[in-house]
Amino acid sequence: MFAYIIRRFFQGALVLGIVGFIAFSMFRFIGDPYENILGQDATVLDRQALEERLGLNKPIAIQYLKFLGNAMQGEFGVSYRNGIPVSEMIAQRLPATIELAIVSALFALFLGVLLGVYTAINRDGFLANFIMTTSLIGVSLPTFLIGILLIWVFAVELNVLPSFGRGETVEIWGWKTGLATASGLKSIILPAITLGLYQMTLVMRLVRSEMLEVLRTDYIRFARARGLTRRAINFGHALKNTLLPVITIIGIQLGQIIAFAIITETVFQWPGVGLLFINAVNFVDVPIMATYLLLVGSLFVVINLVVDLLYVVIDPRLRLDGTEAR
Amino acid sequence: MSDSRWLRWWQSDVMWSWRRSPVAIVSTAVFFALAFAAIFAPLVAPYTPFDPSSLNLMDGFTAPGETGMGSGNKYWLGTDDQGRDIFSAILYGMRLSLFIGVMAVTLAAILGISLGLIAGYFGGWIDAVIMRIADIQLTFPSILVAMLIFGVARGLTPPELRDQMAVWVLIISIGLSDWVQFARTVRSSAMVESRKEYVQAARLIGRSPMIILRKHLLPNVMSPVLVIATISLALAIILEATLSFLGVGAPPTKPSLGTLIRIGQDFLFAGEWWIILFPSLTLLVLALSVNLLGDWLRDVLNPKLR
Amino acid sequence: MTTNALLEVNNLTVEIPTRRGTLIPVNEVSFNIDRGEIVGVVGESGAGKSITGSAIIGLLDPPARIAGGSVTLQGKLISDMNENQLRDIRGKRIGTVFQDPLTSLDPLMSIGNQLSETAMAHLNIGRDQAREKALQALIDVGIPAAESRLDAYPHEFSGGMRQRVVIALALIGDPELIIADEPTTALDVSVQAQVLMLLKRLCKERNTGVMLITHDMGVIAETTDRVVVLYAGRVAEIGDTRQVLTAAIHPYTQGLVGATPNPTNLANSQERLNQIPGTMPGLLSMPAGCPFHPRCSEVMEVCKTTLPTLSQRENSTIACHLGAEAKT
Amino acid sequence: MTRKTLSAAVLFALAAQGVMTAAQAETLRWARAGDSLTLDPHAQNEGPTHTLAHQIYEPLLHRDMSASVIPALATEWAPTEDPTVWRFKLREGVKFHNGEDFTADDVVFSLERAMKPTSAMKELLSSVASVTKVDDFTVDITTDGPNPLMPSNLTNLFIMDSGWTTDNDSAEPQDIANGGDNFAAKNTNGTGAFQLVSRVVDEKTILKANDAYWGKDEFPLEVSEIVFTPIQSAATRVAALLSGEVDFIQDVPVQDLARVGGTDSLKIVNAAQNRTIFFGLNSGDEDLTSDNVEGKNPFSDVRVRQAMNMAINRDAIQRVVMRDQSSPTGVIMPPFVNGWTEALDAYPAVDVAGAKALMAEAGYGDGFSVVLNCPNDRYINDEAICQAAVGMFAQIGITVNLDAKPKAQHFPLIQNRTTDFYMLGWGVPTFDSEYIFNFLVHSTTDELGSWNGTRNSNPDWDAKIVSLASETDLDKRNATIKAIWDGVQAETLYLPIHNQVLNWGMNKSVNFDVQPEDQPHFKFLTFTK
Repeated sequence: MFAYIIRRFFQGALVLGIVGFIAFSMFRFIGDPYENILGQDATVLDRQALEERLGLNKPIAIQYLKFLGNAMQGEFGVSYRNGIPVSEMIAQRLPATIELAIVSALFALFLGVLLGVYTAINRDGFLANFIMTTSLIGVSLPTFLIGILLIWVFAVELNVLPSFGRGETVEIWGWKTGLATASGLKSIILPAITLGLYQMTLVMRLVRSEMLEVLRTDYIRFARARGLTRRAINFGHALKNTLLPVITIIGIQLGQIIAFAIITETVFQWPGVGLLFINAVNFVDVPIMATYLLLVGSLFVVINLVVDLLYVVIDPRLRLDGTEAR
Repeated sequence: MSDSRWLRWWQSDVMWSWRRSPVAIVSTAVFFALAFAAIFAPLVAPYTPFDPSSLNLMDGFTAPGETGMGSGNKYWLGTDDQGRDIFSAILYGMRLSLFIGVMAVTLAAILGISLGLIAGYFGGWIDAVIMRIADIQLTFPSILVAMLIFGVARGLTPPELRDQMAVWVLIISIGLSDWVQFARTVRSSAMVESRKEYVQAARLIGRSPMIILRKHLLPNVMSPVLVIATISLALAIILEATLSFLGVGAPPTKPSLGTLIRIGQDFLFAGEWWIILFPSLTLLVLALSVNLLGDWLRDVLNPKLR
Repeated sequence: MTTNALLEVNNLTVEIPTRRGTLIPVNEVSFNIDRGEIVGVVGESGAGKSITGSAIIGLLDPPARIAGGSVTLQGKLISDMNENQLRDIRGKRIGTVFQDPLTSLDPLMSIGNQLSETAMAHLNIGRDQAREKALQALIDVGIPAAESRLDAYPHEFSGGMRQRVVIALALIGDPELIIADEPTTALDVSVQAQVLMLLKRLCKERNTGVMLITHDMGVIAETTDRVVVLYAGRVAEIGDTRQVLTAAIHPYTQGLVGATPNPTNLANSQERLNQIPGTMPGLLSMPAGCPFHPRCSEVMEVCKTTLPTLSQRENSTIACHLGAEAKT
Repeated sequence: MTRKTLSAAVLFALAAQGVMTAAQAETLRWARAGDSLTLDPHAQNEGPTHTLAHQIYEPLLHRDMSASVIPALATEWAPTEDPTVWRFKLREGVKFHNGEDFTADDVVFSLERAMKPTSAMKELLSSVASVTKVDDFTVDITTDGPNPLMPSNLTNLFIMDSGWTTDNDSAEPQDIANGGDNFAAKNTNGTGAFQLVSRVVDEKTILKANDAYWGKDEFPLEVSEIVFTPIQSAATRVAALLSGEVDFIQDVPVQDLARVGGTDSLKIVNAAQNRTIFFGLNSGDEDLTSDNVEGKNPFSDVRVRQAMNMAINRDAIQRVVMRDQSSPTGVIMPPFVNGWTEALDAYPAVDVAGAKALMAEAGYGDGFSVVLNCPNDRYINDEAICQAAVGMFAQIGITVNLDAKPKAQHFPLIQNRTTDFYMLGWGVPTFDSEYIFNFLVHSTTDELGSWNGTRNSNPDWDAKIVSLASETDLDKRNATIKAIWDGVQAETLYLPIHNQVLNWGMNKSVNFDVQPEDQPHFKFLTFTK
């Protein structure tokens, strides 16, 4: 087991290294930061001097190795945009994104599983069909439009929920949270729905179809034949078996949630790393971009690993030979 | 198609189930109506929204059903900020969105099916390598992939080709982020299939793997592929719209549905609701009809679920 | 027919509406089972054996439904019960054993929990007692080191052991009747006999009636007291096992017996096994008259036009013109 | 988080719920698209950064809400008999936020700091030879040559406390380019009307009124607290104003002006901005890379440039794209700038037939195609203007392929001279034509012409432009300026479009004028009670 974790870890690190290099070589094509740093008054000489100082005239591979070397020591450089160390900026922004991602994922998971189970059990019911059809509307519109429509309805027209930001935050054990205050909780509602809606639909439909398959299995028939209550069958047996594939999807979707947070955070001015990344792209703030991609990449690797381990926890069949399972 | 084949097709299980499902009939009708209008946009559309010289700026922001101030033309669904007829722009935009979607899904399907078949048939280290790449691809979110590819392509293509470039970059980046689903499904089907006696027999008599893959394995994986392709098509159209919000979509001189919506959202609070409403509705109806078709197909082609 | 039978199945008919027409996989089937009696239900695949079993405990998969007839358990009509009422029948009064022990058990729940949840569902006992009961059930079906196996998961058992667990699950509510649907088909030949003997022993000990569904005349011969032969959804013959095996009247039963290397059929053992020619008709292409007539070696004109009715003959009840004609 | 920010946050939350309380009337919740990049006042030469700095720090003199130069930390200034020396009398009795007295030493220290290599403000002081203290409240600035415009270069040069800055190891400006970080980038100690309470970059900055401010009686100073939130998305920013979550926003999209202005509790205030939008064309090269004409450069023919100038329907752009929030112009210079005349500002009438004739005359009767590079996140409706222009050029046979992208990718094209046809906007912080000539008209050298993407080189103009820096006779100087402009206009060096109009959206209770440089000074703001 331990060897398995180690092996996955190194695979992950290798992947990260490659992804990082590809990303890094792409940065040179998305513009250069000189105008942003120097302002419109700069002369040609100023620009050359800056290029030299930033090392942007060196080959990509050299720049990348330098970045990696520093990154190994926890040194991610300093933002071109405002001179603040990247690690500090990311650390400051990460809690906001993590809170948003987790709340969105929980929203997607709970509502998705709930509706999925409901629509599976009442397969041909009117309400179930209605839910199935309307849920498709949520995935037939792009995220940014949903966000803007929510702002329009709930902030501008109804004036009941905030249109931007995290609201009031407090620091609990060094973690700046918006989940402990009323305004913070109010602020997270619209962004979390915007971000989680797609995943909610996905989870719901997946749960439904998996559940329908599970409900047709012999062991569910056998459970019925044993005279178990509907409740025990649906939740004790069917749901647990249904969730197995759902966990994989959730793992992948958590990655998607973090990536799509870029859009949600832009729409709602949510002060997380996604917004930081978009700003960095606009400013060609290479250290921030590189660190963000590295961070997101590591998150994906960790999530993947956690999902694999979770599989082993839930599925007893994998416990003995977990290393061979996947 | 001869009469008997036509009849057999009409009486097949799939078509029987289609005739019995009002949802399937309506969504097919809507989808084909939209696709038809899109394909024949140059014939259907009253104006030529992609030709900048035909636009009259003074017609800008004409409300639905009004006549433009500059040209005196009547615009049933109004015009956008450039005086572009929304109705025509939607037709042309949908044409572009569908093209991008279909091409991206085709790319994803070709890539996914080939790699999935190879992985499933040969197994061993080839399988391991392909599936590991798939894992990596799966964890890397599509919008980041698209942003990076777009950035590079932008730097590499000559400026006069950028308009076309945007479309192909979208196709490639959406296609690249979507092949894994195909590969995974095809692989598992191929694994099951390749263990069956007839494939083993074909192997034993020394038929080349290419022929076995194409003749024996491919036909057996087509129905799940069809389901995935349908759902991916809706996904690709939506993804294209999302990317246009991040500025990596189709250019505003030749807007896709997504770009139209991105432009339109600027005017949502201004009261020029038609610029965002009609393209959004079209996108919604298009994606919804494709999604509903996909749903129905999955129910029909997945015998386990019936 | 005895009126104080444990289970009475009367003219049971099951319909499946499909786009090509309504299928009738079970057509006016009648038989009964007494306490402690093991009744075999035999026939080729598609004869309607399993569907009959499912219909009795109300587990037909939609769109299949009971279209006619009745099922009574100890004089109480159960075929029109709703799902809630059936829940008190299933597991508690009628236990079930399915064909494949591999898929019958929830892979994610320990067998101890599966046993005790079933016990708790029917016996009005607490968790600890249920666990006791589960342990006892495992011991009863002969699982070695039962105590240590309570927390094991299905995949940790061999096929034979798993089917023992399934039998334990079927018996834990102390039912009056067990419906065993091909309980040994999926097992190795070497353990088939053990499992059958176990089932037989336990039922005899507890005076439990058994409906044993199988296509294997060997199993019938070894285990059952009486046998019901189904063909194309209809009863072809009902009789004492010994009677049927040694002196089958219905040509189909004869064919079945003849096709089986059977220890009780030693008289024929020196001969070549007889295959019944042809296959059972599809449910949509049911021939007129006796459904067996296209394959029947002794087909007569009347067979092609008139459906034979069940009639008592010697120790059997059969549906065949042959015997009837012979009589007149 | 300190208790102060916590209570501020509570206040903010209350405010967000739209509860009107007396105390809250003095809090101003302010939003704009971008955040200040650093609190170090010399580390960035950039609008939003200066805006925040202006509330906390003060220059010797600054531009008020109507952009006229008024005294700040200097009370009087004048050139001495030596034309290369300017003398500044300093305000007495001014204290920094930490209680230190403001003296001539701070001025010398701050200006010298702003001239250090890591400073982003050094260009504005490039002509300064030395800064010397005469007495505690008098400072002399000596320039290389006579510099008649010295005062207007000083309006964004903030004065820091020499003691506080040196004690906190911030004597060198924050070296942003090299990833430098210093105390002054995160902490402040100015003389301004507001002082910093808390700040989270890109999230929220809270300022409170400086009770010891020297100008307490001179300025209204009604705002007791400022809560500044950058909101990037235009729609969200407008939504925040519409829903009453903020009181004041800069950068109101033109299409939302009507909605904001039509809302009962809100109003729009506007004024002409110090920024001209125009197209630049590569007229200097032998051949263009992005056109379809082999071996020739169509832009090198002045008739083509004139034809294009005549094809642009500036009124339509103003009316439809800008919703009247622009003033069309025929010169790349806003009206505030020294050298501007109505004659220069006049723009040609749209004349498609005449333009086509000119094109034919130049030998391009069948037209040609070319790529137009355009930013999409820099100027007001930049991309829409370019799109509209594409249609207008199409009418005279020029097929324009539009390539719009974010400013970070657009500006390098101009600076690396890899675009033949581009949009650019130019503001003139010194309010003098020389600034425009230096960057946009002088041929590209190491020091000058860094934004001149036309590749045009005119030795005559270059000589005249260089002479402006040291010409002390204002009449003569103005004559030279006029001569240069006449040349630029005759050549149609650029295709001007319009001057931008600034729009600020605010709560009706707020009385505030728009500042032409987009620099609100909140000490001028009053509330209607």
